[in-house]
Amino acid sequence: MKLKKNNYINFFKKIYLIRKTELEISERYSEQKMRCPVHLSVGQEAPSAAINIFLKKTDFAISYHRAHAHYLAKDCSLKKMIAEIYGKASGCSNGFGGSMHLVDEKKNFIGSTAIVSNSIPVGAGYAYSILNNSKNNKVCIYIGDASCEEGVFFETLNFVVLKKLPVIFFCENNKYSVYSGLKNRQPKNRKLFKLASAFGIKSFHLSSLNAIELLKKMHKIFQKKIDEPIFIEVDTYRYLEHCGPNRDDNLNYRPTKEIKHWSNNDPLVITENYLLKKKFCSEKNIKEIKFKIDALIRDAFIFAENSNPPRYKDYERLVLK
Amino acid sequence: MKLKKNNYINFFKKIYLIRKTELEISERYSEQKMRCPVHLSVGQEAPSAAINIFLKKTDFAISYHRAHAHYLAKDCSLKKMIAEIYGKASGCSNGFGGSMHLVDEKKNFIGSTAIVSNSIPVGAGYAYSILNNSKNNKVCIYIGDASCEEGVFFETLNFVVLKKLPVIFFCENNKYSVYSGLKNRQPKNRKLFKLASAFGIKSFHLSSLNAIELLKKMHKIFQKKIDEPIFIEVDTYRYLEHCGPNRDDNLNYRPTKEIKHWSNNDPLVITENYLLKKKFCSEKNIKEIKFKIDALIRDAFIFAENSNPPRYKDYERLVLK
Amino acid sequence: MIRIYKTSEVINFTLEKLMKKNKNIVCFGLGVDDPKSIFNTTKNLQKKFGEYRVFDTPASENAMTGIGIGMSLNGKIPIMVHQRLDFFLLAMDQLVNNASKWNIMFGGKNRVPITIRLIIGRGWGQGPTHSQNLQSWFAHIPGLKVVAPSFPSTMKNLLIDSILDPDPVIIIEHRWIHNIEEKLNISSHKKQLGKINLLNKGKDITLISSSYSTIEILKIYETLKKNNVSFDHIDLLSIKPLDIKAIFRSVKKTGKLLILDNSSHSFCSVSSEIVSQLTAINPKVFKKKPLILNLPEIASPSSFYLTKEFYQSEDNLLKSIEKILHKKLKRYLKKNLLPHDVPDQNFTGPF
Amino acid sequence: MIRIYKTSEVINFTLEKLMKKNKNIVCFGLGVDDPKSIFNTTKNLQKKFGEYRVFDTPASENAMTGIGIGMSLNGKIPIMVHQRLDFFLLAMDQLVNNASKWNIMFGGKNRVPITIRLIIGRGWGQGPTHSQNLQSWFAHIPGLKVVAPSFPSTMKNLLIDSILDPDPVIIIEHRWIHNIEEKLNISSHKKQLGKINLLNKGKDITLISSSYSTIEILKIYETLKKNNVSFDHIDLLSIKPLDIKAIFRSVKKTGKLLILDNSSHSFCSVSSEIVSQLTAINPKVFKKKPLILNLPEIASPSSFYLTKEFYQSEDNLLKSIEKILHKKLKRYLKKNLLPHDVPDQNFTGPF
Ligand SMILES: Cc1ncc(C[n+]2csc(CCOP(=O)(O)OP(=O)(O)O)c2C)c(N)n1
Ligand SMILES: Cc1ncc(C[n+]2csc(CCOP(=O)(O)OP(=O)(O)O)c2C)c(N)n1
Ligand SMILES: [Mg+2]
Ligand SMILES: [Mg+2]
Repeated sequence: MKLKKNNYINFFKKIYLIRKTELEISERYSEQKMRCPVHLSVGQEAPSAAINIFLKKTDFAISYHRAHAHYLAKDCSLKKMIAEIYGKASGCSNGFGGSMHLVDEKKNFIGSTAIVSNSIPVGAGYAYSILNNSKNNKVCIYIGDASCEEGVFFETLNFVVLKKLPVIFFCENNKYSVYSGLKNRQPKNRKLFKLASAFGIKSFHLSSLNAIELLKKMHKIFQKKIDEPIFIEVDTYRYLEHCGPNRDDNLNYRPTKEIKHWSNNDPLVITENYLLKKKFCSEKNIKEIKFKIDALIRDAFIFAENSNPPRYKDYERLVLK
Repeated sequence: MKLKKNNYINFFKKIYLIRKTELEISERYSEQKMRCPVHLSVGQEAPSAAINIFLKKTDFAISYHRAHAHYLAKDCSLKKMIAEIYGKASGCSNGFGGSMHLVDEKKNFIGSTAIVSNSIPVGAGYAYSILNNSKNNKVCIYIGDASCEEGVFFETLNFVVLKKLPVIFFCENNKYSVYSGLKNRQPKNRKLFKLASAFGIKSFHLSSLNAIELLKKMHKIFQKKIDEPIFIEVDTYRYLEHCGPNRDDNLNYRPTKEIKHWSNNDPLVITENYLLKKKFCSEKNIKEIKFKIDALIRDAFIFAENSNPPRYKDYERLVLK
Repeated sequence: MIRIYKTSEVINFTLEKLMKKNKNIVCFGLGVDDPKSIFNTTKNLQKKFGEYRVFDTPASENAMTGIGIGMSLNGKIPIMVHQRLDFFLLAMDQLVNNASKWNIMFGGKNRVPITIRLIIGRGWGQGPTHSQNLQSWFAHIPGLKVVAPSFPSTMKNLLIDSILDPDPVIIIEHRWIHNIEEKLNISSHKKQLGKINLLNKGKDITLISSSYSTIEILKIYETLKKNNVSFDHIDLLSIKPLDIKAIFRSVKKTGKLLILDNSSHSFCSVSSEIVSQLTAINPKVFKKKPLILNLPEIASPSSFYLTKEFYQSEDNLLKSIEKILHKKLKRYLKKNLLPHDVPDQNFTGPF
Repeated sequence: MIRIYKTSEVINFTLEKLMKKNKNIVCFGLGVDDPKSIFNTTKNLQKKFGEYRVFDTPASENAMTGIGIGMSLNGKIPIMVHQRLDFFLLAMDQLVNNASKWNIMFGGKNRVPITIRLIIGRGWGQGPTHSQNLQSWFAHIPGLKVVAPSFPSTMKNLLIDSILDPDPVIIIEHRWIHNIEEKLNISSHKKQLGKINLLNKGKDITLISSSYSTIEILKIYETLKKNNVSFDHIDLLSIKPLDIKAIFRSVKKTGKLLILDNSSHSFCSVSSEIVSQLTAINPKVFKKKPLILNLPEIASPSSFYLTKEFYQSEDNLLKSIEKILHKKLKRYLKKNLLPHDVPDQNFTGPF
């Protein structure tokens, strides 16, 4: 199977959807109606967009605090996500969870949690429950570079390999944990995919700056039938602050050169140009795509704003008896 | 520096001391005066005996539940260990800790604990406290093969490499965790030293069945100046049950062939024969050595039996005010 | 079948029965399939249900708890076991931040029906990290239930209740109840989660206990009865939910309360909680100062010579009752020929 | 120097002062050296004391706690910090099985003088795993001390006490006290570990609070005073050891007790412990039923619309007091122009 025109277009769509949703959140955050921590994925849309070109609808996903991209790339409900961030009853978790607790059962998005690495074994347990499933479904466990510092990650890795669970570890290495660069946390020359590999899991490293190359490399991984657990590390970069709506480059915890390096290779620009260059889309097509997605986002925010708040009574009903 | 005659003799002495002490505990256990779990090291004396030929007195050690050998190989107080197992006030931990909580400040034996892997970071913290010490002291952290399944081991490994702490991880791989063979716990072909190595720590694997070869290989490691953390995995085997004084081969959790394989290469027999063959010792010398050590052990048991029990009052004094 | 069963047997039979009925039940933990099969409680389960449903695990308590949670989100009903509660401290993040909250966190649609058996050690030098009963930790967390069986029959009922419960349940399983025997009908079931068991009825004093402490109180029954002390004896069974109404009824009747608590340490204990809740209902309920007997404010010692005083003795228990009742009690205690640090004559160490 | 300080400044100054005096003090935790320096509390420390004594760590809470313990066994005095208590659940094995027991386990010769700062989140969607106060867990463990400062001055005193204490101390540090201001002498020190602070003296009722709850009670002072309610207000400061004698003296005087507890959930809470201990001393001390106000028996929600009812309001606090006093109170509350989920007007999210 070769990459088709449609794959490229879908890839672009996903990136655009994530980018614009996140930017909309960013812009509207100061209205103080989204009253919860948000970890935006602006800049790092490509990895999850790419893998979701190849994951099946029936595959599962589970994620961490920076989950918007993972959620949207899996076609989960945009409306329910925005409503969740607004703390509304129509949110995917009824407003109980907020931005860090996204779920969409219909789309097989198991959930996302706010403690670094603690969704990892949950994903593995889910994979255990579908072991030997005829559909060959997998659980994609999203992790960050700091996830690979928590012991539970290694414990889970060992178990997943031991039991040959249908798991894809998908590590978005954006080189930072909050403001802490890798040098504070991991030895020089650490290669996460090699570390994983030493546990006996087949591992891949996609270090491409160029989103289209990333997609192609991802394609290569999924060309072969995957019948064992795998680990994929993707280099990526966030443009905004760790948590919140703003840029924070003024804080100088990241080298200007590094920031430039990544923003000069913006995945949205690159994919759009590629579609045009390859004539997969005309300028008009692109406009239409954007227009449709913009409308979806607008609708989602309207939906969220107009939704009812959760009632405390409904929350209290969940107290165990 | 070459291995000297004296090194070999000391090696033998350590092995003999450990073997005989453990067998004495085993024999007397049914008297029901040693009323605590004991994890004996019969069969796996050689690894700790070997490394302690090369560790300095000023180096530190910290261990886990099966600590007798590590303690004795570092010349810690035999009397206090036996008294501790007897629960007496003269025990190294005043009887408060029992067999699994050995300590000897004078000999730089930091302690041993009973929760798998939880002494590992404590050892690393100790190493942090002596970082850049002029004496180039190290902390030897003893671990078992199951230790390498707990997340905290990997977390510590990462930190030790990150900060280049003066740590020697010393892993005695006896292939079992209680009754569980490796196949229940780790993927096939797992090599612990390779796993460690992937974290960026210099790693060694000593797989020799022959105790003398083990000593020689250990010697080779310590020939070079060690100025970074290292990891040493040693294959070994326990003869008795996981916990307690008896053989338990009747339970059939270990293949008879495997048991034979190891007991046919008994470290005590091999080292004794080697000393004789190389004429490092005469039969008479050996007898004298044994006689002396036997006496020490006898004395230690007499000391323990005759010691006073701890007073509850003294224990209660430790309640925080 | 009605006959005499040991607690360990009852666990084994109950697990087998439920696993046969419901093939979503999965059972795992360090050593479930080994020759000792968790003090015989998981005997033959792997043989009967295969390696997928019954499996040994790596020493990775935290991940394994998360794995149990993950399974349960897709319809499995996991039963985890830890040979000592102390080992489970490694998994508090998974228990508290995930198991207890998953349902709430995601809007109330995802329950986690996991059952976790935690064995409490005692005696024979178990020492500081092999004998903690942290039941009040678990009871403190919203979203968790906690039970503490005492007998074969209550073990059977509570184990079934726990496994059938749609939310996480912690079973506090004292090592010293494994060999306790009782005649019972193995195929009966009575719901006891959330309920107390009134073992003896009387009017002078209310005695409350749970788990092995209940056995300890049984040992003074004869003395109490021969001294004409008329007492309510409440076996808690369910630490949380707690049947405070039933407890209040009893204390209201007797006005006097003694709680024997085998959890370590007095601060923020389940016993304190009981006294506090009773006081909040009505402080006048107490005609005498209530007394809590539990373990001292210090890590438990290993030495045989120290555990004797560390744990509560029958005599101390009686002295406390004398104090509350203001009455001397003649002792009718069975001569205990056993050393204080073993549960029965079959126990000769080391574990 | 006497001037107005914020709590966060006081922490920063105190750390600096002690670290200057004693070069064995080491300070570490995720983000101690980053641009936000733990809400400014560790500002400039790394610049001043170097990377060996002040360092950022990998996300490895369990190992880092053990590493702190290890250092402390060789003379270092570690100060660890966690931006949220919730993250520290990963380290319970090290805390309970090692830090709290090391001294006992090895015969009483090896103390572990570690200080652990745990920040409690609240508001702005902190949600279920960023706002737990598990103070009663720590208080339950023999070998641990627990303090909960409320003001700049008590923070200063308790931080010094904790660092100088030879045993492990947990500091419950509420996020909403960081910006509280108070005029104080930064170079003075008064020992407060083990002691309460009587903030107001009166005879009708005893109010007990700790940490940020103390601030919440301050907000109803005017209403109480204008209504001629004469009250003792006890700021606990030291959760463990607990100065139960001082508390008893107060309740004996007033006969009425209300505890405002910002820890989640009623079961096995510090408040229950206080009520239970008072009852054990003398149940007759209560002329009225004591009341405990704390957080509901459920994980905390993220939604703005739910946190309002989840946390105790001033009005609810007053209603409870009315109930105990059997008396209507006219409200003299400052109009709160702020949304309920932020500590002050400078807070605009997201953390
Ligand atoms: C156990 C735990 N420790 C610390 C935190 C605080 N924290 C929140 S996000 C984060 C950074 C995680 O970095 P990474 O995994 O690389 O993901 P990224 O934010 O870069 O996407 C940290 C440390 C936490 N939530 N949980
Ligand atoms: C955290 C924890 N889990 C389980 C146990 C029970 N346990 C005691 S010793 C042991 C086996 C450890 O095996 P290994 O590390 O290989 O050491 P060995 O006994 O073989 O020397 C286990 C699982 C424990 N003490 N701590
Ligand atoms: Mg990152
Ligand atoms: Mg082993």
